[in-house]
Amino acid sequence: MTQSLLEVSDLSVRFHSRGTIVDAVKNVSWRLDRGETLAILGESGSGKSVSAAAVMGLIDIPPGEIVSGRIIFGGENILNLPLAAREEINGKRIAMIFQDTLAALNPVYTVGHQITESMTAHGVERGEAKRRAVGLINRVGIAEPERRFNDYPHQFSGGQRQRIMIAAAIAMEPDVLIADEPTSALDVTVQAGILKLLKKLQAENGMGILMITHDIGVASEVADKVAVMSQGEVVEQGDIRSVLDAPRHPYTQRLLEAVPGRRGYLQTGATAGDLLLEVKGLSKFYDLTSGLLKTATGRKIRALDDVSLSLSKGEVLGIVGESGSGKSTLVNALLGLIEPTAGEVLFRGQSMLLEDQTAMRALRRRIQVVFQDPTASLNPRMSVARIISEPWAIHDSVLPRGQWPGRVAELLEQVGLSPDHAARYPHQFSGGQRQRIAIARALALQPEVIICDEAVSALDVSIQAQIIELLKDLKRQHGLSYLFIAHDLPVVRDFADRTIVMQSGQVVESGRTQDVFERPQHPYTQNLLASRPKEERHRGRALETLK
Amino acid sequence: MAIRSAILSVGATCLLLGTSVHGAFAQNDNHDIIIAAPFAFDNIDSCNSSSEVGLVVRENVVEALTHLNPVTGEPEPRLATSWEQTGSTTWRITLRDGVTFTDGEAFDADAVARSIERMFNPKLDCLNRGKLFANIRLTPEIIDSHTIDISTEKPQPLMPIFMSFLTIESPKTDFDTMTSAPVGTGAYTVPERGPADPIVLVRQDGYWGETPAVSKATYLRRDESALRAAMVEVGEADIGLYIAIQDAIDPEMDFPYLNAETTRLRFSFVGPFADIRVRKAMNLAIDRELLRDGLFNENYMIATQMFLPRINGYNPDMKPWPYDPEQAKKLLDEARADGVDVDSEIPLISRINFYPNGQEAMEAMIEMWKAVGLNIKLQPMERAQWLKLVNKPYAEPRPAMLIQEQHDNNSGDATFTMHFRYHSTGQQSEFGDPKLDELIDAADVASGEERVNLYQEANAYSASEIVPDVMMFHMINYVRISPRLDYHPDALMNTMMELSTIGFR
Amino acid sequence: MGRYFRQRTLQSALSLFGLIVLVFFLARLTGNPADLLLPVDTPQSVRDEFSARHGFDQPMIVQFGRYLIELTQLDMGYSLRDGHPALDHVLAAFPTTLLLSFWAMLISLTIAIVTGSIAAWRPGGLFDRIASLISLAGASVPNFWIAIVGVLIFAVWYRVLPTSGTGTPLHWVLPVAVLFIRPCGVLTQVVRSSMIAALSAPYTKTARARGVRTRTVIFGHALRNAMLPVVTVAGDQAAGMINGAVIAETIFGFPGVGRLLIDSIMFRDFAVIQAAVMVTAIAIFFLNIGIDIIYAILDPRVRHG
Amino acid sequence: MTDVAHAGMGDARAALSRTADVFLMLWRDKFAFVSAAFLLFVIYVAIFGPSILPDGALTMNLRARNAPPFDLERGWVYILGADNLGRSLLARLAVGARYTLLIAGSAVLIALVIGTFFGLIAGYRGGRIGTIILQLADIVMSFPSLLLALIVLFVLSPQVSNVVLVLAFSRVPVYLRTCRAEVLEIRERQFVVAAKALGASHARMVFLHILPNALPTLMTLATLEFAAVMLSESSLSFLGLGVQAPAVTWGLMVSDGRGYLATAWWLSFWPGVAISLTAISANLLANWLRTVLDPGQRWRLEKRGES
Repeated sequence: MTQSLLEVSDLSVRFHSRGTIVDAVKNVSWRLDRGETLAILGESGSGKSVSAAAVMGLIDIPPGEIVSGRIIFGGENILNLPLAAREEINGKRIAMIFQDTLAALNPVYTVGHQITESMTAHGVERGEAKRRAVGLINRVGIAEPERRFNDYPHQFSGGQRQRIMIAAAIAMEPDVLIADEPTSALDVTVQAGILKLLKKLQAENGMGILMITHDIGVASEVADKVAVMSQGEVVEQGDIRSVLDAPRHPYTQRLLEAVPGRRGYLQTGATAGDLLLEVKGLSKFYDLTSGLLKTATGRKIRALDDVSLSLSKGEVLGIVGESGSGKSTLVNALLGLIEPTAGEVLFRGQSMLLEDQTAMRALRRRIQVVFQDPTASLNPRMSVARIISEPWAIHDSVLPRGQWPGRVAELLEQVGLSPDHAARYPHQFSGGQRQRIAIARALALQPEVIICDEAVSALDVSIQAQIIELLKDLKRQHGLSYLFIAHDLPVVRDFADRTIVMQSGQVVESGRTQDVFERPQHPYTQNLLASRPKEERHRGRALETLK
Repeated sequence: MAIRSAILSVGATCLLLGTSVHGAFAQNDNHDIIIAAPFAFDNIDSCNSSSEVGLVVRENVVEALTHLNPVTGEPEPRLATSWEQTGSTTWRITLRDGVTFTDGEAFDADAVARSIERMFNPKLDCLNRGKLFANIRLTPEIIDSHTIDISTEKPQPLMPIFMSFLTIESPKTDFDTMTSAPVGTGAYTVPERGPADPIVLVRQDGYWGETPAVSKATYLRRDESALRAAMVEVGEADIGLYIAIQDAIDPEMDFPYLNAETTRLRFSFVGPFADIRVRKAMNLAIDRELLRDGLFNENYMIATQMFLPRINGYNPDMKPWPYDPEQAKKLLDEARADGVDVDSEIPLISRINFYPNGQEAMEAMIEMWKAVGLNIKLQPMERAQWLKLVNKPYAEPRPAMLIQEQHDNNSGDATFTMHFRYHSTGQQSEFGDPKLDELIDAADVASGEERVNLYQEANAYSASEIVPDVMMFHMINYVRISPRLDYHPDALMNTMMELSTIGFR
Repeated sequence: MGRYFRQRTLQSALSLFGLIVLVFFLARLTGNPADLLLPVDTPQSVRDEFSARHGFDQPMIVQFGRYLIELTQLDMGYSLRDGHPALDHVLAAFPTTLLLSFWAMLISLTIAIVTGSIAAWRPGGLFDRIASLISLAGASVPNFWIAIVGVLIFAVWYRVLPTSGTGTPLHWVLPVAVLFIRPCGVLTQVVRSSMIAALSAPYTKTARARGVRTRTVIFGHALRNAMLPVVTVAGDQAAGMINGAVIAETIFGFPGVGRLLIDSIMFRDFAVIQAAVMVTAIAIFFLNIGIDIIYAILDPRVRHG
Repeated sequence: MTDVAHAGMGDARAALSRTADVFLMLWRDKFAFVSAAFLLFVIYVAIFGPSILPDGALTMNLRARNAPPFDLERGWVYILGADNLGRSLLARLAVGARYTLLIAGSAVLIALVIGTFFGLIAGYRGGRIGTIILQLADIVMSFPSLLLALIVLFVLSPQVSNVVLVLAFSRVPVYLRTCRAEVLEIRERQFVVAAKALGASHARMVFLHILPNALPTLMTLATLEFAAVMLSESSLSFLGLGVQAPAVTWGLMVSDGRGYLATAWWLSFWPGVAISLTAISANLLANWLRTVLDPGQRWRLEKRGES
């Protein structure tokens, strides 16, 4: 067996916190060769980042403890190297990029400084380093490198920041680049660009890339090999195609099963229902103001620009858009949280933008919402029972107080939780369970429409699939309609009857989900779909041709 | 000393750091002195010389026409060499010849007349006018360059005493504004200074009298008594004024003097205090000796009347109230039997930070009254609030209360005290007794032996027949004096401190 | 920056005006200065005369109007105690307080940054615990008590420092010590906690991953970020110095604004109270501007925000 | 991530275990534990202390003036010595504890309530009202507290309640600003938006959703402020603007005793120690509270077996 570029064998790491021991990874082994990309795939809490942190020497000891294992790089076990030698390797021979680009770049230094520092830290003379930094900024695809050299991280977009971080990482032409979820926080189109860049750089200097990700699409896009992790252990590893096409371990199978966008389109027949919600020409403009005195500058931001849509009973309408597309503004307008500049919102033909508060409240009851982040959308200081019964406390004519406990229990059962859970607090639940609580709360007023505002985007795929299943069940039982807002194309593809695509506050495309996905008319939609990792595209088409 | 040993190590470290610090503030061998006082001496204009400002300027910078003898209280010549009453309301004064102001102006009758008129200038807030001459308008009339007549509306037998407050400033002094650098005939001048700088007196040549030993005096303001005491102890100051009893622990350096202040509690003649038996009982219930020895010390004199023995009109035959709680209880029982309400709570209005140990004394007296069954409650007040209760016109209805008071009569005559406090028209009087009014009125216009006798009679009558107050003590102040000085405080220390009396060992 | 400055000035001017109104009227609730400046035995007629001379007999609103008119001519009135312009008093006293606060803040910050950073390196470690306890203990003793005990020990028993007064640098040791102890304790805690946060922040991790030397990571990356909250708290502490200055200046006989303020308050020397409050408020306004500028230098996000 | 850890536990038992958790977390931080114990002791003394003292400990006894400490001749009550009226310092400390805690406690409470109230309005309503409230807070902040103390002393009277008023008033802006900052952050959280989408009234949003989440920070602040207020109170006493006899606080005792530092140090030493220890305890407890209430730090104190 030839020597690998980087090899981790039998690595076990645990963390101590007063009296508690957490085994973060157990006997993890993997290897990475020159010019090769290894993806470590896992859901949250699987320990997928720990071995990379061990490679970089980023595990704080204590509370961390490396129980066993070796990390062989350049023929040496780098775990045994002194600090100075480790610093010599970090950034020069092994570099790393991170997920949260805003937090990972020091906000008080210019990007130029930070890229330069990666070189000066390894002995490159300052003037030389600066010159090279400008070249690097150019190389990662940012225009006007000389000018941008002196800009600060917050002056860049998320994608640009990731490019900057890559520039700093490849400055010393490292042998290994570790990328920890580099694209998870980015829009699809931006993600595609970053992945392309990484591949281009790899082709240029032949470095090995370790890609840590939860996204099977991303893994399949860039990786040659994959290691699937669950609960601190590598459950399966091998060539990417063989693992994805013929998973052997049950966990991998379940994971792949849960991945959305693999099930084909819904056979829509529900469009015949009554027209529930109708949005006509909805617009929301913000005046650009400046300073403390809020003087108008005359310019306007068109957050929502003449948006029209409709939702019928029993229907799921997917709304797809990247950040800044106006989908959040739309949700806020529908929920009555902001006042639109123009346009109408009708519920069963009645306007929802009336002055009459009492009438409005009665109308609003028919539309409920489930938000993206279940941790944030539940008041941490309220028990589950209080959270779910809060709608009744607000709309006091709905249910007499005596019946609340019984109804809470019913709702908890409906969303797949136990009635016992009523007395507990949100932090005692997992993310998926919290989202179920949020759904139970949405159901409390027996609405006709539920707006799912990125309701599954923050969840791991397996949990995501469970929640989608739940939503489907509830739709069947209660004849609900969903306004399903997502940036994630596969989920919409699976779940929505119809889909509209938004860009810069406008609806650029709308139609049957299948039509939108298969025959996109608008160039933006086409670009969006083309940006999806090829695995998804491949899957989608394969399924389609099957039919 | 426990703290001391505990901090030894810290101190040792600091000793290492401050090797030759001593040189930096060691005392000079010259005759400059530093005086630490708790006063800001905001406005040292000579027409304020009857207040604590007198400690600085009086006789040092601006001299008065007469000077009171610290022992006898008798007026002696200063800028006036002789005086005589030429009419019932007129005094003729002969001025010292050959005296010049430190700015070169000649001292003559014009300067005296101008000083008097300036004091009465309504544009100036002269404390001397407010304190002494509010009801006595002096009218100067120049006879010749060194003779002047001063006349009043009513006969004024005390003119020679008043003259000791007539400090004469240079005619160049602005007539309509106060000055922070007064110029007089004294041995010292006040150099101009910034608002935040301390006052410095510098000796000048050519003083008409004997040249004093002190060449320069700096007056520093330090609010804490402990600090003033410490300053003299370590040699940063030569004189520390107003040293608290607890800091006056070194008999070699700390000297007591009667500061002319007398303390008492005044009754409002309302409710239970309208009954003389209650007033008497309250006096009988106080163990003044215990109070004195416990809180103050043996230098404090138990007072029988509101001024010191050296003041005209002091009655030496009056005896302090005995401590007789049984008698007090008896009197109270009698009053109670007659329907006087002696059981409800009565406030004692004290003034915050009035005099050292004042509040402790109030607390102690309340305990003593509690022992005879009285319910007195301490109610401390800030100065301005307290003043509202002290001076007429009183707010109606006036409640039953005791008011903590302190009075200084350092003029030499009883009138300043008697009229104000005990006459029915007095600004701080709580009662009106025709006989007492008559005695005081007669004494006010009398002179000589007759005046003294009338005041003595008034005092005795008031103390035995009216009992308007609970007399406490003639108060003591301590002054800490550096061993290098040859100096002893005198009875006038409260209002002036003549640098010429300070010598060096 | 110019625009920002204008708006800040406008806002502060409004606050300042409110403050002046409040001080003007509330101070006059505390009684007539005639009662306090004149001897206790002064007859009522003289008191009335005094009030009339200084305009205290007029309706409050008239007095206020006159004050405002004079203020537009930068005339803040005269001290009742010595007839000098009130502003002169305050301006003469101000440098002392400024210098006192400056040294106290400088020493507090230096000690706090060093101690707090070392404590943050190993939170819960021995140094951390001892430093926390000492900084807390120092900040929990009444400052006048420290002042008097300090005089007793260093000036009277060991005679290494002067008791009071100004002059040599040694005179400043005790007053500055009295002033710096409390802010130092607070700042140490702030430095410590923000350093702990900065040392575990992602950007620190990134820097380590780039192979940046540990020393540069701590002092270049972590400390500079950790300074942001410290600057804010230090600003608040500096603005609060005036309260400590009252004690220190009163005890040590420092002719500063703190003592001037308490004196004027005690004597109801309204013009001086008003001038002192106004000058202090303006100083605090400039302090806040300075803090904002430092903040903007330290944090580019503020600069561009 | 905490998964459902203790399934099937009843309400009462859950509450009990929460109390036990708190106790355990306190026990883990020895400094905080000792501080809490000390504070409880002080509170106990404040409530019951004066009644367990033997008769006469508080009456003056001029013959025992400034009696030195550690002298058992006069009985255990005089173990810490006597003051300048011959009253037992131990007894005075006990009585002082009552006033001190009462003053600091109520001042903190009043400032907390008022500051929180206006902070809620300023943060929740924002806009012009918010700006005005902030502006007012600025004014209060720069209003000299000594002048305020004097005004209160003069217009009202130097009662304990009025000292509380002074101390509370000048500390209101601290809570106001903190509360406002918290509200600004919390009101953007999704659960608040969720409640708004449900049609919740303003009162419900503020008192059920925002306030409970801002309280931990405010409570930590209040604990810190308790120490600060105690020290401010003693400063007021020093300047003669604080509590007046016959009421007594530790601050007043330190202030009154300061003249005797060279001759009878115990007069101001013991109350000084009492203030310092209480202030340190409050600070340590606040540090502990901060750790407990910070989800990122809480693990340091959490009990075995939970992750």
